[in-house]
Amino acid sequence: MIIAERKPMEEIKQLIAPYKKVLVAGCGTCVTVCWAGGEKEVAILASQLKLARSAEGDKIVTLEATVDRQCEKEMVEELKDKVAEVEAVLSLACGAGVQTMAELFEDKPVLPAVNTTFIGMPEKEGLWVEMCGACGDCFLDRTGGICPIVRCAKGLLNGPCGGTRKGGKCEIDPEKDCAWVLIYRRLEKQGRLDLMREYYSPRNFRAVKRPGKVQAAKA
Amino acid sequence: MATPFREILKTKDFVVTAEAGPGKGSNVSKAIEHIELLKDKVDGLNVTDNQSSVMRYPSLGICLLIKEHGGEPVFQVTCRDRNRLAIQADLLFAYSRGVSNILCLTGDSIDVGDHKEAKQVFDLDSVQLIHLVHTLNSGKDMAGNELDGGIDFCIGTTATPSADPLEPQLIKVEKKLKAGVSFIQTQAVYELDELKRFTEFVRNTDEKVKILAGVVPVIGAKMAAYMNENVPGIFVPQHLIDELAQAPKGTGVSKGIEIAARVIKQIKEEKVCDGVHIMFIGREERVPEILEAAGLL
Amino acid sequence: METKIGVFLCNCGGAINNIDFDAVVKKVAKFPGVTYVNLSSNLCLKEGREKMISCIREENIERVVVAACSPEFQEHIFREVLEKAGLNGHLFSMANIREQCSWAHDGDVTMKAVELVKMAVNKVRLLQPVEKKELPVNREVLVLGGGFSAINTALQLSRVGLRTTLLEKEAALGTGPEELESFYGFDTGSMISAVEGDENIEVLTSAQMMAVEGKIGDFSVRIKKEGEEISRKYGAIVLATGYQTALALDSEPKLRAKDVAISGINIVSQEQFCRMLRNSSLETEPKTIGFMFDFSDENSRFTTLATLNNALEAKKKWGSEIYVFYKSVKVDSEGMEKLYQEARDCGVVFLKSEAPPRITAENGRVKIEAKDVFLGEDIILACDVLVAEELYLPAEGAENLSSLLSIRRDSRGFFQDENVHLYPVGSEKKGIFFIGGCRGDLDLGRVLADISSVVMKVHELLSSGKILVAVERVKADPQKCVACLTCIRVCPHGAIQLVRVDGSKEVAEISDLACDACGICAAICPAKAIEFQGYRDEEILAQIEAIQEL
Amino acid sequence: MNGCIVAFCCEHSAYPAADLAGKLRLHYPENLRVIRVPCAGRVDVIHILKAFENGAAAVLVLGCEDGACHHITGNTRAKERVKYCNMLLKEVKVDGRPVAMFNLSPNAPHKFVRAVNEITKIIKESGR
Repeated sequence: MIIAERKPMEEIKQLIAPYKKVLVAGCGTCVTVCWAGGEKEVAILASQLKLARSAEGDKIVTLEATVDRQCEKEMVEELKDKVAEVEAVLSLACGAGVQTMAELFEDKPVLPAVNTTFIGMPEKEGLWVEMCGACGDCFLDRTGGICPIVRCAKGLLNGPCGGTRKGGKCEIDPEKDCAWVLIYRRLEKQGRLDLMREYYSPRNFRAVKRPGKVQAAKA
Repeated sequence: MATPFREILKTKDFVVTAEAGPGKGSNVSKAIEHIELLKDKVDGLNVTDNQSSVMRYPSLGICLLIKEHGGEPVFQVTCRDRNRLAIQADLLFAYSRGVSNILCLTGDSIDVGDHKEAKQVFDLDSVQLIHLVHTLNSGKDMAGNELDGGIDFCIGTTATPSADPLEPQLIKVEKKLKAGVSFIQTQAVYELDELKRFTEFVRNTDEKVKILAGVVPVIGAKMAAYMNENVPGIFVPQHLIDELAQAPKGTGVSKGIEIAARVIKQIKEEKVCDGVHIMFIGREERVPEILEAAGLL
Repeated sequence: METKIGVFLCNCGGAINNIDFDAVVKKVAKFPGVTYVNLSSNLCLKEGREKMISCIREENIERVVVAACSPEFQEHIFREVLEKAGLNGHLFSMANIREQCSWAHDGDVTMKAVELVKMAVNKVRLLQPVEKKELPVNREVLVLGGGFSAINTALQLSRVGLRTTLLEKEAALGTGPEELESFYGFDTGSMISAVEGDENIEVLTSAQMMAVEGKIGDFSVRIKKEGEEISRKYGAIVLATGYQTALALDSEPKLRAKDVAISGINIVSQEQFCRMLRNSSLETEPKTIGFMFDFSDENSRFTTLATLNNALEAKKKWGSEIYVFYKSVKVDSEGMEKLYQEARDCGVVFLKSEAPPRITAENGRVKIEAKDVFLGEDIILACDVLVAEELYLPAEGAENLSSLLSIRRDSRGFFQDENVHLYPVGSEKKGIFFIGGCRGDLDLGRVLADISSVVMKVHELLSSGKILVAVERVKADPQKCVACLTCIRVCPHGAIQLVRVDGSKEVAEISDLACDACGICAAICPAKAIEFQGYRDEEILAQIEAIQEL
Repeated sequence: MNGCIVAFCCEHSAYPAADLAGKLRLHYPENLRVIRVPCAGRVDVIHILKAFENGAAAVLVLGCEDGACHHITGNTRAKERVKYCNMLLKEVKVDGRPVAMFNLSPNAPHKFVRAVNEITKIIKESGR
């Protein structure tokens, strides 16, 4: 699932500084599940902006709306009238949502209010960790289901770097596990360490020709 | 002209190498001083490549200087800063100017350096880099095209004998040995039994490879604690830290040299491995003192 | 057409004297939607209530606000009034103008009273009706354990007409503390035969619970008995899994009570000593016996009781010399003071020492050394048998049980950590109860009281076979729910499950039976899909909007 | 602008405590407005922010004592949310208006009154 994190308030205030009337648009799917841009966060952000402006002796009118998925033209279409009423749109969706909205309403500035961070999963309630880098050439079958490309800080394919910390932690962050130590332990448990002993030649980093396109079979 | 490193590895029974760290700027006078000081005292001079991800004068530049001054350079190549095109080009350039020893490293991550927002490359990793050098040695580039004039490098790599857990590290070393390396310069080693365990492991995969134990003198208890925390792959054991703590104020450096020399002597006498690689970061001029204290001059 | 709101003010027979009710009536009449305002002085009495019912009918009022005393006091009475007048009892809100307005401030508080009524009116305007319904519940009860508390619970439950299943890990029932039988005057043997004779109780021995799903009134449990699995349905689950003991001996590693006897020198637990007392064919009766308690476990009431009991019986039966080492004698439960007096009268010697005595073996006998506080000297005593002090630990399967039922344990590993609202026998999940040892409560006297309170609660819940619940008072809207599982993880009562609604996607479903109406899920739901009737966001925000700056 | 203090009172502890304060005629400032909630855990961040939008001078969240919450985690969640709210307000430089959480039990009316007085003092000091 796509994980995102709300931008710091300082940045958002700069983004909408010139505008008096703004639509705060949320998205009901990924960013709702990771508490970044759902209906609840839309309400909180709108309220914060009103409080901020009134603290500066100024005013702002905020419209609030949340569509199911902001990366679908038909769903974003529903906001047509509200967008018409405002000077700018503050979108709390991931990058895909912001750009769908920007494409549909080209006459109005569409501004991102969250930073899309990674594809990940919840480690526990309220904490999400990166799991997949969408590299277009999945390697998980050779590492017992642990992806070294994003979970190893250097994306190495043939084993850990020399910098692993005591206890199998990553060179750059003592809190994070070294992916290759995790891979070693899992493959050892499965008795498939031969997979780790195998030499893997350099990756094809152009498996997905950016910007990527996927054409499903013509149903 | 110094004897090629490849010959030294075959003939000499205790090989000693040191490091000539490039500076941050185009003025190479200090580097030349270190080269002049060390070139005749050691068998090879490693030149680090943007060590701990800190931008410095390029490694290849210092290697050429060493060649000019009659020393034997070991060209260190990391996979952090260049993709496979740039690395192959640099290897051709290095070989064409007489640099023929290469140390293949993965390289520290950008986060530990001073350009923390740079994009890290890691198009290759250290094992893939070794395979690449062999490919070039065979006269072809990575894409399989014939080279007009190939190269013939003496290939070396690194390892961390005191890694915890050790097994994943040994699997990678095994891959490096299978890829084919002539020498290994290890990360700093402070516990001899860790070194013994490592050399024993390497021996039963490949007898010919020469192992040079990494020696990083520690010049004070505070410095040791700092290195344990921030320098990747360094684990100064507690008993050494305590020993350093007792050293009277101001004698930290000489205490560090004394400990380093003691370790080198032990390695030499007990023939634990085939030599040492001395890394005295920032104090290259004090390396001769270590050599002398260890009876290697 | 705006919903008709009726506001009933009450001056509580003059008890509210610093509010100008005429001004309040005038102002309240102007609130949007208010069609009827009435001032009375005895709204909660029969006469006031009847008048209210007739007003509601005549004025066909659709929402009611009562501005009077605290809802904690009278809310349920007024809800019944609405129901009698044909209105859904939920369409009602109160303004607390007595305790939290008139009595809380001196001077005239009319303005505050008006504002409190405005808040209540704003809220009542948005309220939606909530129906009540009786849901069928399974009337069977599962009792885990086979000891004293478990058997007693089963017997008492069957007496009130509820079928029980006794699930015991061991091969036989009755593994309770024998040494206390004589004191409490119960006989496990007769209880077990009563259980076997009772057709309301089904006994499953050497059986274990493998999995539990569902909620109060509808627990589905998988049980493994001798290899084959049975799945059953139950309305409530009672844990009476007891405790285990380990000898608290510093001189040796913590040995479990059972395996100490084989270690050559005669150190036994209270239970083993009790069996020695009963064993008529004992070859050598011990001449000198040592006891010890209250050194490693402060709440040693249970060990003290067992020691006094056993010491007295040994004195009478064998007339041997008995020395009891103690730090302090705690005789705070019923009948223990008398027992202590009786033991001292017939010659049991009590020796007080600060530090725990040193225990070593010396030519086959137990040597005990301690410093007596009153004599001020060291005492060295060699005796045939030492009954050592025991530490009380949670039963073996406690950890697995707590994860199966996903119920928390306290820092010592016992169930139910004295949360004042759940005390003494409840758990955070409705329909799951604990008794006796598994709660760390070892005083069997109190356990009897706990048993009756569990039986009463289970009877109240299940006996009629149905429970009256508010239907969908807290509901997750399947359209808006994105199944992010936050509510499921957050619900303290485990009342929410992921469920497939008419074959489409999976959404969260809140069970009306298990829901304890706290609203934590409604607050945290990122998609605003969960609505808690009576405390919806709109209803809370409407009250906030009614607050004007003074 | 002498705003009101909005107090979210939990049905199991704070609301009965407030009633008891009234019964014992323990007086406290009149600008307090109590909103009854089933548990302190029901109070959401948006309720607190909206209270400030409507001109509240301060917001109080009153829940059960630690470890004695009828719903086990209600009061701890409320504490987290109050901390998060203070952070949100600080972000928009509106930190003159405090949000505070107090724990009390149903038989502690004096704690209720002390909480109201304490927050009133804080408001006066920050010169609302």
